[in-house]
Amino acid sequence: MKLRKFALTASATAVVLSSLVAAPTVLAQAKEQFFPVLVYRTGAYAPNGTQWANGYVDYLKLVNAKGGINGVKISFEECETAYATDRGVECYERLKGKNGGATVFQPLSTGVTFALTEKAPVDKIPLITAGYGRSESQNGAVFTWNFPLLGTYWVGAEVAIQHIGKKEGGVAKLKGKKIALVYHDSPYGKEPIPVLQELGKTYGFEVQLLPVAHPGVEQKATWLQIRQQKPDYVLLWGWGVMNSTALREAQSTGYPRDKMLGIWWAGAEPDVKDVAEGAKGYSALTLQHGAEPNSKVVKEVLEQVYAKGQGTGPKDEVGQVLYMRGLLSAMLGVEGVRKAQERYGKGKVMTGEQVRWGLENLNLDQKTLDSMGFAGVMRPVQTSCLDHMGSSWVRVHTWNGSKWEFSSDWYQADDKVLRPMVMLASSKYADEKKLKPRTPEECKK
Amino acid sequence: MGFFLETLIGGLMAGMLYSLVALGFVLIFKASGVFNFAQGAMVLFAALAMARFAVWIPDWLGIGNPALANTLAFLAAGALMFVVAWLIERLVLRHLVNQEGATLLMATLGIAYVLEGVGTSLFGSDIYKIDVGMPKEPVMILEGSFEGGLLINKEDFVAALIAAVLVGLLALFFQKTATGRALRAVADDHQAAQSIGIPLNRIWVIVWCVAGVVALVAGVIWGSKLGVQFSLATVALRGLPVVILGGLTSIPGAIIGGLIIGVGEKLSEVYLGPMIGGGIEIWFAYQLALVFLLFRPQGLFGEKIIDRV
Amino acid sequence: MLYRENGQFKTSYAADQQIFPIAQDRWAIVGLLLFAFVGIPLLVDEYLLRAILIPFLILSLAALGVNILVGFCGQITLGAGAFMAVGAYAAYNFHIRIEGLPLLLSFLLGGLTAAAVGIFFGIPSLRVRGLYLAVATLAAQFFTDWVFLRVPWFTDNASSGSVSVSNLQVLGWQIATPVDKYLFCLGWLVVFALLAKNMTRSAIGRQWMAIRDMDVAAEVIGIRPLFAKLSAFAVSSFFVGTAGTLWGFIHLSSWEPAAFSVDRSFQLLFMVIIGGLGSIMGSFFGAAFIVILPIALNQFLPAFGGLFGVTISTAGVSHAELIVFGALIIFFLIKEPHGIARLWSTAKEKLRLWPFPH
Amino acid sequence: MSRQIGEVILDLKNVSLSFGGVKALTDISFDVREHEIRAIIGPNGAGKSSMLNVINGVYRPQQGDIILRGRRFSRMNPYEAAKAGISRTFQNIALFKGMNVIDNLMTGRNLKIRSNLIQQAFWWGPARREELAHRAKVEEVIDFLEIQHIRKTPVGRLPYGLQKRVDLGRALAMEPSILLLDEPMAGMNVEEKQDMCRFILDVNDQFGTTIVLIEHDMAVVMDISDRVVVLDYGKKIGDGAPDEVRANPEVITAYLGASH
Repeated sequence: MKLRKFALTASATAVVLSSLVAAPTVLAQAKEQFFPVLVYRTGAYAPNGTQWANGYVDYLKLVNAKGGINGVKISFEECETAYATDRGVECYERLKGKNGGATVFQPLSTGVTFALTEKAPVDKIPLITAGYGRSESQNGAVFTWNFPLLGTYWVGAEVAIQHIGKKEGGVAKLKGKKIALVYHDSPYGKEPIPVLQELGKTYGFEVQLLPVAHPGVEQKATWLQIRQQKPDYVLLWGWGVMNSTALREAQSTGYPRDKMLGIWWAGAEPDVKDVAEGAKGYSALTLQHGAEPNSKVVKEVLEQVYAKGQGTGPKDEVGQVLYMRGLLSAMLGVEGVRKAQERYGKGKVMTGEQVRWGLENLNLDQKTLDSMGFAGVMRPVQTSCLDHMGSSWVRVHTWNGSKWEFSSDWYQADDKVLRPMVMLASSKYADEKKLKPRTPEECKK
Repeated sequence: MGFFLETLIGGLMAGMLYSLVALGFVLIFKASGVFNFAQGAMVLFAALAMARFAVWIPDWLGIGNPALANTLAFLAAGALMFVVAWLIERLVLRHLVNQEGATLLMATLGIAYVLEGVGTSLFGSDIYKIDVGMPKEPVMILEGSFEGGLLINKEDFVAALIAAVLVGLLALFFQKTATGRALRAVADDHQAAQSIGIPLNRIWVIVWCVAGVVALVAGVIWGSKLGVQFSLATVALRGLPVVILGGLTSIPGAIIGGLIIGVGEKLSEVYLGPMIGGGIEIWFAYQLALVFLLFRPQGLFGEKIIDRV
Repeated sequence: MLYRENGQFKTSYAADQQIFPIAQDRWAIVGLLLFAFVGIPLLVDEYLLRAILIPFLILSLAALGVNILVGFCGQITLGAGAFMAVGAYAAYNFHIRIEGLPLLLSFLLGGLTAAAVGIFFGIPSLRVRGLYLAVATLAAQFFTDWVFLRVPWFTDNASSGSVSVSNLQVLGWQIATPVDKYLFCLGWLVVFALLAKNMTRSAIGRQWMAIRDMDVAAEVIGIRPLFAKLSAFAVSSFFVGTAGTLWGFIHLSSWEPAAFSVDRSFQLLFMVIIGGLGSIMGSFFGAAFIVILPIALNQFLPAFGGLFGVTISTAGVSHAELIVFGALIIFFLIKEPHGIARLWSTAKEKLRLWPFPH
Repeated sequence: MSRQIGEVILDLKNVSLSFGGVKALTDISFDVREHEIRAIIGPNGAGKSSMLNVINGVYRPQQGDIILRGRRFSRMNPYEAAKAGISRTFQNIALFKGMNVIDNLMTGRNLKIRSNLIQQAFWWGPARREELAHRAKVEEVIDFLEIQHIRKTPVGRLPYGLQKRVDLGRALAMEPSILLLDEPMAGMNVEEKQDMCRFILDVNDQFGTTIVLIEHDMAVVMDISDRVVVLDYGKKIGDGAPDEVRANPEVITAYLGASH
């Protein structure tokens, strides 16, 4: 009997287990570059996550519509993380080996990024975290697989202070001012704090920290405090419903919206559209791009993807801020592959390790970008083995009650301020993990 | 002083909304002994329905008048909540009569998941707007008495008023109508109520319907304040300390408890928060409830439990 | 026909008090353990290990802890996630602050800290019970969420509030590959499951069950509710706490308080309800069910939709997951309130009599 | 009977108990002698169960003293009572429904267990030895009550009469010196009642256990008890040997009188 029972149990287990892994691997042999897509289309952060995911997937579809990356078609698969770290890790594990191996992961969650930072080096899969993730991972010598392309939270914080300084008529005028940071109480929200405190010491302004608990729908007390303390500016570092709630509370406590400045994750349509007039005058940083419905790449997406009925999301959201962020993120990944092909063979499927080389040697100049349809959307990016960020251009846009409009010139983060902090934090990380940073020689390999 | 009053008023108004959520808990617990964890999901579901119907109904019927559209949407959402209540009784509760409290609690957690799933599949998981014309801008009063005046949030004020009216209506319903009396009888003793011919199943449907309407009103108010999206379901967690404080079986308890929790958490966040890092209001509400519990295990107005051997 | 206890006469009380009094069961368990320790590492790929088996093992341990409190002692908790967090963060602090402290010891100290905190938050159980207690435990949940976010000392002043560990070594054994991690968790779980079983079949377990079934009568017999309840809280929190350390150190290796949120607490409670309250075996069933269900749905639903030519979007799958999950919970509560463990033992009863129906 | 009735071991003095203003017991005094069978009778609501609950500390009287073997307690608590050797059964059977018969009886041995939690967790040394020793003891009780065939049955599945017997068994497993029985024969048929009577007398006879008994069945009470206390509306209206009580006019009007 024991045998039979055992056999039964074992075979039943085997069926369940194999069905969990098996199915799609069969298709893997085709010559396709596999892009896993970690998304969150449900849960508290879905309104924001969905737009990003749509942009990401649409761009991959666009590349395929245009013939792939030098003829290599892209395959992709979505996995729902619900913005939860453990589910993100499960998705990562599930997708990393699929369809011939994942090209690059973009988790769109700082928490998941922290967890994957430990795993990516083992699996040799690069991690692109455009505009989020660990700020010190800019240092490619230590964080060899992380790519916080286009900007980190520290860049955001530094530029935010630059912008406020400019509005005040010079950073010297910041002395004695009070700047409140209303932030999402998570690694994401805490990232800017060290930079703000550092700058506060330098310029002599006071930083007031006001954490908001997940998911951010309860902010009455926070805004009462703001009303009491009357900070000169409020930096909003929220995500999802926290942003619109903050704006509503600002409206109902009468805090002037034009004294509020959001990070680029707090400056998209879902954050303001329902507050509409109430959010008028509110500004947010941009990760270079804003809402770009008129850009060439968006037109291409509409023509080549949506016109054929293959669009991922609603057509009228194409070109919105977070959509563009997703699209740009996908583009960066694709360009990493393209660059890698230059070295390892055009028209071939690249491994994660090869793509890392591509991402480390990314050099998108304005001409290339313009030709890809990104004219006016973004500025050149050039990465290196030691600089995994590539550029730190930031603009500010302002909500006029019905749409976002750019309201500032280009800023660039002050490397003199950030570089030492990045080096310090990354070397602390290297010490903890007993990592030996890469030397310039190793980079050349 | 002005600021203290502002905080106090803000807390009272937030508390009134908590009472509204707590009321949903109390209604159902009183009549059926079910601790309804799905109350938050019901709020979400109702608000989603309301928000979407307010857009769909004008499309279907070609109605231009927003007030009329809102009214119709409210009625449609209300009807939908009745259906939900009926289904819950039919498919779930009927089969769990006389089970332990813990089992019923788990069942409502299951209901919560189903409602969240069905709600977001039917109505979408984007962020939606309920615009019932709530005033958004604040007003200042007593500017002569306090420096800077007292800022009153009109939206909160209106919301608190609506909540207060609803609470009043429910109290009347329970005291004055035959159905209300039957509900109270059921609450006091299931078997006795059944033996004098009160149909338990119907009573349960009614009480879940009432809770559905309460959820709808809460959903409209919160949805209009915050936008309708997934996080609305978490308002249930804000209502829990309230019922614990007020007592699971007491309607006045839900009201007073809501006010105490509302004021307590706002004052603590504003005055205590900055000293210890902020963001304390959620756990403070729970700790406050817990401290009360240690002195009065049945809550402020709950019925005393005596062990019989 | 082979599953019979005929002829296996017990000649001593010791033999009668074994964990598996039926010989076939003993053999099955030996086989299962062999398979788990030897077979699985040889057969199974990395994804299964990392995404399913390791979480399953760790959550089983946590579910075991929750079951001790809820299933055996009858004290409902909605704050299990909090004790996982306490375990994980306490172990983290022992690990980084005491140079050269063996990892195993950090883990155990993490568990002990969780036990101490568990006792503290168990105090209300002496005054309140049932639903009131359930809500009281939520206080622990939200409080620990806050503490680990807000008090930088606990996270070694990490600016982001996220902590990470690496280079784990136990007695010279480097725990790096998924197989290492799996074996470590498995070993840990086997030991602790045995301890749990022993406790539940000796005096302390009977005290817990007595308190659960009829607390007044228990007191009359000379069981002190204070000791019984608080010891259940302590043991439960210890188990849950060490599960938390494993979850943080072994599974995630980098975590933030959100890893132990109230959702986790609910999840653990579901595990014991679905698996079977008051059953050691049930904790495993429940954990397996809850770990595998969403992943399986995730994989099957699109394929299933494909059969009918329907593409089910990612969002659709997640919504369906919620619905199926909720519906299954309700289904279990209605059809089998004692969980999968009861189904299992009914099946075994049937098997014992098979092929004769009575 | 061979047993020898001894000194007073339990003495209640002027006990009063009320619940939120409702008086359950008013100024009640009586004593219990070693080895005797002492019955408490009275109509429904007379306060009989409350009396037992006061003796073993489930209820705390507002006034009065309990003197147990010369020690004065103004209020008992159940744990102290159990340690002092008082055990009891319950009117509405308070067995542990989730456990089988053996485990229910084993809980009765709880106070005698010396090993600690850690030892039990490892099933090691003293814990294991103790477990076996107590199991042997419990088996004696099982034999005594003739319930061998149901040892491993969950008590929830047992018929009422057997549950009552297991309830008694759990109390006996404590090896009490004083046994409080709350309506041990309520709801039983004649045969079951006879069995139960036999067990009570045997316990009293073989182990010398003092028994305090509440019972409705007058015939049984008058048959087996040595002395009887009569309560009515929380007051004591009679006390003495069965025959004396039977002759007490106040008792006849209040209690026996009620039956005609």
